[in-house]
Amino acid sequence: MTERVVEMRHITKRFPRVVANDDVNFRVHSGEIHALVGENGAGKSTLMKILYGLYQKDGGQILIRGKEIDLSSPSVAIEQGIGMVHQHFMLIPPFTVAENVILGREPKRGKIFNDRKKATQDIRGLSKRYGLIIDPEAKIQDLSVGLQQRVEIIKVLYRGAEILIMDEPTAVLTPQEVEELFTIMHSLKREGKTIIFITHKLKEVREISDWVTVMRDGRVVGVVKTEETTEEELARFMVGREVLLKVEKGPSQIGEVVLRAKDLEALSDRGLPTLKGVSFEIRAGEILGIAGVEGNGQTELVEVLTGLRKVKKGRIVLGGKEVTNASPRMIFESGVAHIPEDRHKRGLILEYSVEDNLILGHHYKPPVRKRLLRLNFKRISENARNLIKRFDIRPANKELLVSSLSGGNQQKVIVARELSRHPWLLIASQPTRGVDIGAIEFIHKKILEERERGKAVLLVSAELSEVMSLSDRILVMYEGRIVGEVDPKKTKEEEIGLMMTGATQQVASSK
Amino acid sequence: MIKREKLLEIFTPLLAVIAAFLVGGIFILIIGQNPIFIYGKLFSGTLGNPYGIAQVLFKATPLIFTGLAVAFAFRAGLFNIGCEGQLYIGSFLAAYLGFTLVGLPGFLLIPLCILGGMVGGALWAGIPGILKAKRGAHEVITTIMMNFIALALTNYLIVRYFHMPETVHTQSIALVARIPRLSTIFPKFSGSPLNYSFFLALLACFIVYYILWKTSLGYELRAVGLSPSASEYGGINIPKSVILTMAISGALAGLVGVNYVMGYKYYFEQGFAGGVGFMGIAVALLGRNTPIGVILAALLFGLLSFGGLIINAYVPKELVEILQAIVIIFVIASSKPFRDYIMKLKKKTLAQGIAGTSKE
Amino acid sequence: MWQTIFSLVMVTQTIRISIPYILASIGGTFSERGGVINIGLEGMILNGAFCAVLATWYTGNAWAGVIAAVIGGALTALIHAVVSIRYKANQIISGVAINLFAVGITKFILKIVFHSSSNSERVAGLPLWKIPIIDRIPVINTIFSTPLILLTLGIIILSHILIFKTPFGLRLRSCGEHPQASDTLGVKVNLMRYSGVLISGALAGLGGGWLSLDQHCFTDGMSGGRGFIALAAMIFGKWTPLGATGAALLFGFAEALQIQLQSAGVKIPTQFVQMIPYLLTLVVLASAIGRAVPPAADGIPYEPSED
Amino acid sequence: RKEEEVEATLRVGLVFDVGGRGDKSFNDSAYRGLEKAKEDLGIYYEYIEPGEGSDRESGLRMLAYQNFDLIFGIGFMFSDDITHIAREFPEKKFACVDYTVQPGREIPSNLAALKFREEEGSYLVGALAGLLTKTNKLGFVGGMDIPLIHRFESGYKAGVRRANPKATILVGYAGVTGEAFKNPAKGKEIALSQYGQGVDIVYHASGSTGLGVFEAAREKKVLAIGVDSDQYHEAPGYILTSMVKRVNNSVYNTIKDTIAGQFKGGVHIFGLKEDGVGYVYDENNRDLIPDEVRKKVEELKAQIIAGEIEVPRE
Ligand SMILES: Nc1ncnc2c1ncn2[C@@H]1O[C@H](COP(=O)(O)OP(=O)(O)OP(=O)(O)O)[C@@H](O)[C@H]1O
Ligand SMILES: Nc1ncnc2c1ncn2[C@@H]1O[C@H](COP(=O)(O)OP(=O)(O)OP(=O)(O)O)[C@@H](O)[C@H]1O
Ligand SMILES: [Mg+2]
Ligand SMILES: [Mg+2]
Repeated sequence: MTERVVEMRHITKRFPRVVANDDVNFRVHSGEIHALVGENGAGKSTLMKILYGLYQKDGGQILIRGKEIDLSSPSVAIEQGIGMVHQHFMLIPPFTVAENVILGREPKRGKIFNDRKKATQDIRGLSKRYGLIIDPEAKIQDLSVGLQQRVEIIKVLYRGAEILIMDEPTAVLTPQEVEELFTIMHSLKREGKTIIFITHKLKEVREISDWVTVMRDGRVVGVVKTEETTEEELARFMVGREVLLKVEKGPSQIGEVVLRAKDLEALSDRGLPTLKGVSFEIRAGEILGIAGVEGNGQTELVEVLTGLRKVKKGRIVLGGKEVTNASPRMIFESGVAHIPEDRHKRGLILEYSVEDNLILGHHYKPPVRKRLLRLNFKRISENARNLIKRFDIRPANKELLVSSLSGGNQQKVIVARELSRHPWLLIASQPTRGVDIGAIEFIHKKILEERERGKAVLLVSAELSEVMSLSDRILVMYEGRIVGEVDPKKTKEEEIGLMMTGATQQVASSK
Repeated sequence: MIKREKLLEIFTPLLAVIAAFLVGGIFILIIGQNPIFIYGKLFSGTLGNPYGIAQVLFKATPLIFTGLAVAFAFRAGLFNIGCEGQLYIGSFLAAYLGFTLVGLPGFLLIPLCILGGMVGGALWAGIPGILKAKRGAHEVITTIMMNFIALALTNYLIVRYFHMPETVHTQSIALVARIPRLSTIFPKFSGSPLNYSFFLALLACFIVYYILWKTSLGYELRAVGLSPSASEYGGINIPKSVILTMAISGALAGLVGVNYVMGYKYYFEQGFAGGVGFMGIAVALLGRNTPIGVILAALLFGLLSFGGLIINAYVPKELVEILQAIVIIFVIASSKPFRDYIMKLKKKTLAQGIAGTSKE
Repeated sequence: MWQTIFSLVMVTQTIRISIPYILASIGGTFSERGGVINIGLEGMILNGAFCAVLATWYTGNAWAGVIAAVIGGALTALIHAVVSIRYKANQIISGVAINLFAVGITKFILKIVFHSSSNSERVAGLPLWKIPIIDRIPVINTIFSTPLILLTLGIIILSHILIFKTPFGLRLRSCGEHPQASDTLGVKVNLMRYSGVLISGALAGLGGGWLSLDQHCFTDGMSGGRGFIALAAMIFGKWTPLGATGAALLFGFAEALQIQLQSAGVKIPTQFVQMIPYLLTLVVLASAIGRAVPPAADGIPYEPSED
Repeated sequence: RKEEEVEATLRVGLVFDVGGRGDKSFNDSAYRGLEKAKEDLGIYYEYIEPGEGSDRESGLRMLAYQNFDLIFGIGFMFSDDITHIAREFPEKKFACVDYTVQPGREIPSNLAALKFREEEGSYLVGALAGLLTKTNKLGFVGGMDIPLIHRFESGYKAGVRRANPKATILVGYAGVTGEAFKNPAKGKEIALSQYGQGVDIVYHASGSTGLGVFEAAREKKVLAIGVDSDQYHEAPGYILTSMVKRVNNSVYNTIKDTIAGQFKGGVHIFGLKEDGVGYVYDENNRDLIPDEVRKKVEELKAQIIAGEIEVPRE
């Protein structure tokens, strides 16, 4: 029988607004791949950050290889052979791979200087042993997300970790890269490493893990052996009720072309071409889904369409009006609403109240504004009261800072504001990212309502199942191009998944 | 609990100020004086008689303008370190209009001169604004550089063209352009140059409050200050609001000239401001970047500044500069322990079980 | 005229004027590479200058002054460090307060010790080293005969090595770019930031020591805005010691040029000549070369984890 | 403290110029006058060092409110304020060093305007430098670029030209703000640059900045000329002479006159004639100045006193 390498007992962790871990017991045995699953905010990352010494527990005990350890800082964890690949990469973009890897544990030459040569050699050695091919001299900012993740893993191995914590490592990978990652994980396991693997994708749990711990609301609600369970059972565990993720979609009337994009080309923030000639149309009454692995130009496409990024080439015509490189305000004036992918960065002013956030974008014109630039406060609170009720925003207090709302309710604020504009075209980007199941259902319902009212919707999501269930038509994006158009009713997820990796190209059939 | 937070927020700076005075007391002891005696002098000399009060208000007036300028820019996410330069250019322009347009009647000339001060400041602040908006040059450095350039430029104008013989000031502005002193209606204030620009300063505070919190423009500027990317998403033109913010901030700084040129000396004098622009940064911060706070902080600094003169006979007046620095340091350093304390309170209430129900 | 402008005198003068700029801007580089903005360089220069004179006055030995300058600058920086690292206060405001504090405290003690509001007594200075052959080579002889210039030369090279070739530098830079990442690798972010700020104070203080020891006296407010120029040099030099040195030399040259133009009787009014360094900075900041990217986490207090 | 105040023959208040006590030139000269008056005449005094602009007026007013009998303002920047305050407090006496007379402004009878002809003293040290230069190159270092300092410059230049038409004069100003009077590092660099170009004597009118000029002179082992006070002791052996402006005497004499009840308002001019300005010639620098040179300079002095030479002020 294998050793119990990690044992966390009665762990409690409180944050000012929530109890993130509530009397959690969690144990892992050596040499296993142990999946940790649960909804957003269930407390998975918190638990792992405690194990890595980043957070300090408010109560409980941690035993590593049977010995109680006070994990007061990551250094202690590293000493104990624990390594962590974070959900948000902890890499320093302007540094090289080698610099990132050796940071904090630099090989020295003459007791003073960094020994670059040795660092490079060490990394090459690790690369070879685990199949993690990488150029040690490359700068992080020039690497793809998948390669960056490799660096994270090498960082951990370089420190001699025996226990690897991987927080949602697959969320940002292409299916291809996921496969590569799994191969690496298998080879790590063969070398005797223990892996704790956090994911939202139950398929992956099935594929790679030996054991599963399920968390809900800060508590552990189940520990099961992977081969003795099913995806359905895990889902039930996670949510606490039977889940029906099927969306009820009514019929709709396809109408005029609302938006026409032609040969769009644009550069990324770093000045590299990311849109390489994208063309499509959206008609009234349809939901056009854009599927693709993140980082293939979807973000830039949405920004270009909403005026947040300039195009190098191409044209955008909205309801017969040219809006190429128009300002966000002009595009909004032409009847476009936008649910942005990053609600913290774009969608909300976190230090503004709910009611103030509910006027962002139409704060400058009547009826919100009166004469002499004066704001119409009566109107603003009326608007807030209305939307809070209609969109069930909780708590129903318009004066709260929006930052104090839960992610799901923050997203509802954005959806409420954008839909209250009565747009012709709704551009929804990752509309349900990081929100709980209740809110997901609600937002899906609202998007479908727009479609039934004869509005056009452009839906961009990394969640293939979301795109599949909502869209009338799906465009697949890969490396800044549209590589195919499919009918979700007639296509299997696997097929689209394959297209997302660029494996198959399909000529857009509808044109 | 909300109440306790509010109370704490008011009392923390107050405690910091008191603590700063205690530390200042140590300096007084070091030079062998009695802190109680010195502080007694300081307060009785400033607040103990009408003239002292008037002097404190007079000293506070320019600080309100510059503090307001810094606070306004800060609210919109910009750091205006260049008030000093802006106020010189603004004041010069105000004076220039005042002594060239001598034929005009007062009801025209006074507003024109005030406008001149604002325009001068706005132009000088607008340059860093444009450099930031168009070229991404950091305003902290550019405004500092603009200070040096403003000093050199006004010196050039004075020394080469506009100075009265043997002096470093311009000729006087027209009689009708002069702003009356308050001592004309409150004889008790006589001797103090306190003038109506003090009310202009209060009015400016109100207008800034109004713009920031009551208008769509203020909504936009504050939004840019809090989150440029969300503001861009919300259709706000960021470059435009950066330039506008700097211009308004500079215009506020330029109003210092109204107090000095139109209300006190009646001419522009090289180097008259003596660091009022830099002090504005401290005033703004101490006032938590709110107009009311700026007024209170300006009064405190005005008190210290005039008080320095009063205790000059007993202790080096630099004690006051040290005191001001300590006040700033204590006030900014105390906000973190204050936040921590609030967090702890919240966590404690959570632990007591009230929390379980509040989740989502 | 051009002959005098580009003479050897100009070269040595440029070097001499640049010394405080070089030291303070390298200091700023250390601080900001670690993620702490340092507007307080000006005050650290001033305090360094004063401590140098004070220590030299009491000991009679200028080397004691040099050490005191370093310590004085570092202690001033410690205030900035505690306020902005420990208490996570606004770093720009803290710097402004530091500058104010330095003006006040130096004058305060000046009055107590030297009974003067403007100058200290004259103190000993550092000896000039005479090295036989080198002594005859112009420019080089100035460098090698002036101990602090030589020291500065060493500091430039050492700083470059320290920042770019050693574990310390790697860690320091990582804290200025992405302190969370550093923290997860066991790098003590606060420790690194403290060291960065303290080094910046020590170097700025040394720059002040050069100012006052070269004059053999302290004069009220003798830093005269040099800290701000150093800040600009640091940015212009893209937060690298060598770059900062280059920029500092450029500003020094602009000033030396300004002195030369004045005495050459050039018809440009002094005021405009005086503006040259500042205008140059503006032009640089607005132009393509000036668009350097600061360390990503520069000026952002690091909140270790949860709270 | 109170006791000496009560027993004092006269209570004198004084407000310094920027730089304040200890500047080793202008302000210190005024301070010496005060000290001497205290010793010789038994006065009581207090002084104030103003910070920013409006402190000058407040300082004067504060002293006027308290029971001081005679109040000094040191520096031309006081001219306006002291005129107003003298009018406000007609029972008190005031005196202002470097008072600026403005057309159309009457000087109150209780205000003594003490004016110096710096250009005359500068003329003489200029002549001295012109006669003694071996390189025919001379330097001038000014503090802030303002009319008052221009006066030193123009007197100096005129003196040099008169004594040595072949000499060229290099001029440098330290800056354009008040800081320019306290930037010795800049002063040293300007002087070094001038010495580097062959200048062998530099005259400065730049407050503390001049201390840097002296350092340069020491380093280059050449000569400099001090200003306001006798600055010999700042760099013994390297100070050719100093253009002294006897502020101390004017302060002392004003106090003395007041005690004697002979205070006189209005303009008092201190030029060479009144021995208000001059150059230092004593045991310290006697060896540096040959007798025939001294004789020539004295001749010029006599000519100025006689009104035969008009020294330019701008
Ligand atoms: N996380 C896990 N990884 C691997 N095996 C596990 C894990 N959890 C339980 N098991 C297996 O289940 C069996 C019992 O597990 P374990 O010893 O952790 O529970 P336990 O005996 O109930 O412990 P305790 O008595 O301390 O509560 C063992 O054979 C162990 O290998
Ligand atoms: N630093 C923090 N401060 C305050 N609250 C926090 C902090 N970190 C996490 N939380 C809160 O603790 C709860 C658990 O968060 P955690 O990140 O552990 O969830 P998770 O299970 O990893 O979710 P996800 O699937 O979205 O990654 C959430 O309600 C979250 O908002
Ligand atoms: Mg997640
Ligand atoms: Mg997580």
